[in-house]
Amino acid sequence: MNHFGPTSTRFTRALGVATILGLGWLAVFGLLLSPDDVVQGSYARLLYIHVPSAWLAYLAFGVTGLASGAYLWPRTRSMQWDRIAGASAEVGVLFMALALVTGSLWGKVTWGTYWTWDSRLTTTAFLFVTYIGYLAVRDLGGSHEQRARRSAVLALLAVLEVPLVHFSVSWWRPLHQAETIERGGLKGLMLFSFFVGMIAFTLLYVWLVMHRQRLMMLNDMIDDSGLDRALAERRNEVAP
Amino acid sequence: MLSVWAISRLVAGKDLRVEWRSRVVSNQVVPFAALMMVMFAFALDSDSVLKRVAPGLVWLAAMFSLLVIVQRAFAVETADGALDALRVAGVRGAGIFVGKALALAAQLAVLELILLGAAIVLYDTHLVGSGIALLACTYLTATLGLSFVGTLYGGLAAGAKGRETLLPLLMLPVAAPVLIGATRATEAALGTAGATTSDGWPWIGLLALFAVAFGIGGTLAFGSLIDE
Amino acid sequence: MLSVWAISRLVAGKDLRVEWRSRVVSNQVVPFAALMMVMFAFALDSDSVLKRVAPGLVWLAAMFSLLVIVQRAFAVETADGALDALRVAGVRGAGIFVGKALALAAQLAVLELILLGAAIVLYDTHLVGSGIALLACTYLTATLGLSFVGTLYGGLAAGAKGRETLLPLLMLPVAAPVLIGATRATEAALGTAGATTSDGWPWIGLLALFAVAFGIGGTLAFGSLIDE
Amino acid sequence: MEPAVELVDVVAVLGAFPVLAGATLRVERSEIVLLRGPNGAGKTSLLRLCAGLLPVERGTATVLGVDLVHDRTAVRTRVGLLGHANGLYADLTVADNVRFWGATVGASAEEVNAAMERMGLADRLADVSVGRLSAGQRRRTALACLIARRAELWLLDEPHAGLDAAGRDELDATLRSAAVAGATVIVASHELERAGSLATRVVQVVGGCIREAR
Amino acid sequence: MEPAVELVDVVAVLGAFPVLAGATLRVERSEIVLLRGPNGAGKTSLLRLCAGLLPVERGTATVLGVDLVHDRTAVRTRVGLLGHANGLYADLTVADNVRFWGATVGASAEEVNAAMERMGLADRLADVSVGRLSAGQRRRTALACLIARRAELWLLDEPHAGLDAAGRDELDATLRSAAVAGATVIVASHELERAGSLATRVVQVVGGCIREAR
Ligand code: HEM
Ligand SMILES: Nc1ncnc2c1ncn2[C@@H]1O[C@H](COP(=O)(O)OP(=O)(O)OP(=O)(O)O)[C@@H](O)[C@H]1O
Ligand SMILES: Nc1ncnc2c1ncn2[C@@H]1O[C@H](COP(=O)(O)OP(=O)(O)OP(=O)(O)O)[C@@H](O)[C@H]1O
Ligand SMILES: [Mg+2]
Ligand SMILES: [Mg+2]
Repeated sequence: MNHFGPTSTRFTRALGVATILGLGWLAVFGLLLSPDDVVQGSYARLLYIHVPSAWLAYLAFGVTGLASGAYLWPRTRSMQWDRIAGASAEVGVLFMALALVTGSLWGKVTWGTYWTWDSRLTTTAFLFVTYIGYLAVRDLGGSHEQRARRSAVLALLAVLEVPLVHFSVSWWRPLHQAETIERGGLKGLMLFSFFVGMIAFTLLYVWLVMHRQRLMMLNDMIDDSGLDRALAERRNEVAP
Repeated sequence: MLSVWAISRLVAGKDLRVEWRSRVVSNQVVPFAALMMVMFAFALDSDSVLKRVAPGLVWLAAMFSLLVIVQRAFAVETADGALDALRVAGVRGAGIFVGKALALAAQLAVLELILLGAAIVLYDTHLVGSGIALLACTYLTATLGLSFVGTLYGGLAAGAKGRETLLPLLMLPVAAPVLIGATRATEAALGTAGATTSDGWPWIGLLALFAVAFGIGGTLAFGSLIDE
Repeated sequence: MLSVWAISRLVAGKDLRVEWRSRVVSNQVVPFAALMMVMFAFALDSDSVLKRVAPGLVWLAAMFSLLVIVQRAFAVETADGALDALRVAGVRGAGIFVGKALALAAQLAVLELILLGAAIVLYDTHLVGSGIALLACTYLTATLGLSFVGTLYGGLAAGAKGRETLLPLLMLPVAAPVLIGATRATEAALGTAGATTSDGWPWIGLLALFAVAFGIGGTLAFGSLIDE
Repeated sequence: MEPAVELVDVVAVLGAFPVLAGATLRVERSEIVLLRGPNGAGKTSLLRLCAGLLPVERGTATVLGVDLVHDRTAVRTRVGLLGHANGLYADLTVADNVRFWGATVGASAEEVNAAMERMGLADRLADVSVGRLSAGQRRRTALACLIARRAELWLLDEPHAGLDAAGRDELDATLRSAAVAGATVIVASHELERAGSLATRVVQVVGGCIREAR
Repeated sequence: MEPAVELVDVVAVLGAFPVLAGATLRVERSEIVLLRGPNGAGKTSLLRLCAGLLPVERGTATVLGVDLVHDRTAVRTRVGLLGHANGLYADLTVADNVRFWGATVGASAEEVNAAMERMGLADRLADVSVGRLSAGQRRRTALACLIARRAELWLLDEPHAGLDAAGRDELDATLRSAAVAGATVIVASHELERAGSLATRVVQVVGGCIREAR
């Protein structure tokens, strides 16, 4: 028996199909159609996953920040914002992990090491841990409002780290690629494949966040309906 | 109702008085920090390396000491429900935040002075004349930044289960920019590895920005962080 | 009256159950330790240096994590007077010591495994075949040694004022030999800076000696340490 | 004049557990109300809710004219709560503690002294650290801090526990005179004889709900 | 048979403060003794001394035939102490706690269950973490742990505080039946009516010394 309905709607189903198509499209372009890089050969194809996942992580954390701001702003306060913030942060952590993993693999084949203490890499690691901390705080327990308020404040502070990561390459010990793409370093089919990757990952992001956010809503509803049952039970406690 | 500033003074005074009576920071944290410097020297075990990384070690030691001091500062509040009592007393979050951060900054300032002194002696680093102003600015902005961050996350972790371990998890990644900035600026001030004073000033900007952001953020948000 | 061994099992079981229920070490200390590795790398900021000092950093991080875990392990005992209750219950000091040390060792062992793994990946160190036995022995003896020291001083600091700060002060200098020994042995196992496996075994002797000394010393003395 | 406390069907939760399950209570100014009920009934939770520490999940709650659903913080300067914990700083002396808590509401030195006098802490104990006091002496200190706060609504959670005979009498007299002076007092207690004779009204709390008794 | 407790001119200090200043007391087996006296008189200190937690500075003290001056630890398995603190692990459930404290003296599963049953903790609360209990429910858990320990000498520091009416009656019945079964009970309490009717003898503690009353 399902009181709450599925987490999908017609729209998210369509979105899901589009995401899958986009990822397939990316595989075709990324793996088959785009040319080898002059320097890195076939390894450069990691770019089509690595960069979109990093940028989508930024976007996700940005959305978390915005939604948290919307929650804290009295006029727009709603638990919906809190759930969007939480869902987006979860997906962001996922994408950040993907960027770290693909980056490490890429590093192994180009720099000859999985990890190095370059500024971009290190700040990325900090960002990753910061949002793990954010998720830990969401998990602390307490009422829904309490969770929302605490984590919203935290998210607004944490999002300040995103520019730090982005600009860190120009600050010190740069080994990692500087702004290649913004400066038009990609050409032709490579650029196009990159765009396909961005679109596919964006669709994936939206799709995941919508589902996760609705799942959270259902969880909150279960908590609330659990409350009704618990209330009935509690009222039946008797005086000795 | 008292003004935020009056409350801050009250809370800061109380915290410093607790330290004055119990001497925990002066008798235990300072030796701990000094010890940590020695331990680093042990783990690294090479004079030339040490000299190069001395500024980093000073700030690393300061940050770990901060962790311990923050833990202590909030253990005092939660041991017997005083934080709850402060909330009931209508003491506003902003006042608690500023007060505790100021008391923390005062204690941290003394500690860092000792650490910097120790580094200059132990690791045989030299202070160039022109670097003094830079060093002083670093010291000021980094101390304030660390105190604000420490107080903010200390308050958040104070009520939580397993707070001894939650605090470092939350605090360290956020305080990392301070660590970087302060280290780079100190290197510039001391002329480590050929850095010059002018390399240091941009970092002061970052440190100041950080202190201001967390100072304002904390003042505004602390009340809702410690409230259930 | 129960045997010391039965009591130890009881206490260790209880401590592990507390961890199982609260998940503090797994959810918070492990990320903290991983983070610390990153921070060190940061403060040092040079690949060649890092690679050379990676073994030292692993053990330094293990030691700071130990500090946090010990703090937590005894916070659980003192929060509501359980340590007093244990004493009244006639639970002998030896049993408490062995039990808590075993639980600590179990948690530390998991943590160190993660740290070593992280070091091998992060700092790009390589494990040579012949070094594995050496590394395993280091791991075993160092973990036991650290757990015994941690439990001993944790118990000593547990009742004291400002225990958050007293513990590091007491523990770090005593644990320093473990830090050195484990670092040197690990360097030998990993072949850092041209060290060979045979360089490592004498250090294992030191570590084993340390573990045995503190194991026996703690078992005998713990009762009188925690007694007022 | 509006009532001091007006709760209608209040639900409050801790974790997922409904500590209050639809409590309805109205307390007029100058009343002394005794909350009684079995362990775990929700007395402490009710007091914490009135002090603005526990959020209202459902229902409406007004304390001293402040709507707790919208702003839990506004009421706080005007209530005083003595919980199960004392809220004292163990490293500070008795006098330091009372002075600090008095200062949070701007109490004068005389008021602080009078509060300490009242709980018998003015002479020998004033300069002793709270960490060196016996359980009852700590409770007395906490009460002195409460008295120094001159609240309009006094919320006391088992205030007699730990106090000796003289302290109990002193406490009762203090509460009575506070009520006469216009303050409202709500006391949760298991010592029914003593607290019952103090109270002007007894309220029974069971299973997170309120049943009027007597 | 030797007395359960025999103190002669006992002096004990905390820091530099003489918490006991020459206490002389003799308690026979199967007695239920009430310690009363003002706050800070030394009741808690006396109980802790009998449990072997506080060293004897001067005088002689024998508890259950064990000389405390020479060996404070030998007596400990045979006494049970309920202090101001409960000695519970907040992360463990009620059942875990009672089981653990029972196990320290080798209590069987039935004894543990019986103890929980006795304090009304057997059903709903057994699997709740102690951290989520109300103050009185914690006190009940601590009492269940004490009961599971089957001590020869029961030392209770304000055991009634925090318990509801039913819990108090249950506690009194438990103490009476323990005394009938040969155990000795010493209770420090400020609730003179209740504890007085429970006790077979009342002892007044003042200024760290003992004056027999009644
Ligand atoms: C663990 C290792 C790595 C991590 C954590 C990492 C992280 C990141 C992040 C966070 C970004 C987004 C930058 C921004 O725009 O702000 C990024 C972009 C990028 N990464 Fe990596 N990366 C790693 C390894 C690599 C490697 C080995 C390469 C190739 C040699 C690489 C090439 C790139 C490129 C080309 C971009 C796009 C730069 C731009 O145009 O902005 N990354 N990486
Ligand atoms: N750690 C300490 N250092 C110094 N003096 C202390 C310490 N703990 C308690 N005292 C003093 O010892 C005396 C006796 O304390 P004790 O706790 O035994 O009193 P009590 O009779 O139990 O009082 P109560 O009824 O308040 O519980 C008190 O005057 C107290 O001030
Ligand atoms: N943190 C918590 N999480 C979940 N439930 C809790 C928590 N704290 C208390 N409870 C539950 O809430 C209920 C009410 O607790 P409360 O402390 O208000 O009771 P009380 O009437 O004051 O009891 P007592 O007389 O024992 O002090 C209890 O059943 C308790 O188990
Ligand atoms: Mg209560
Ligand atoms: Mg007492």
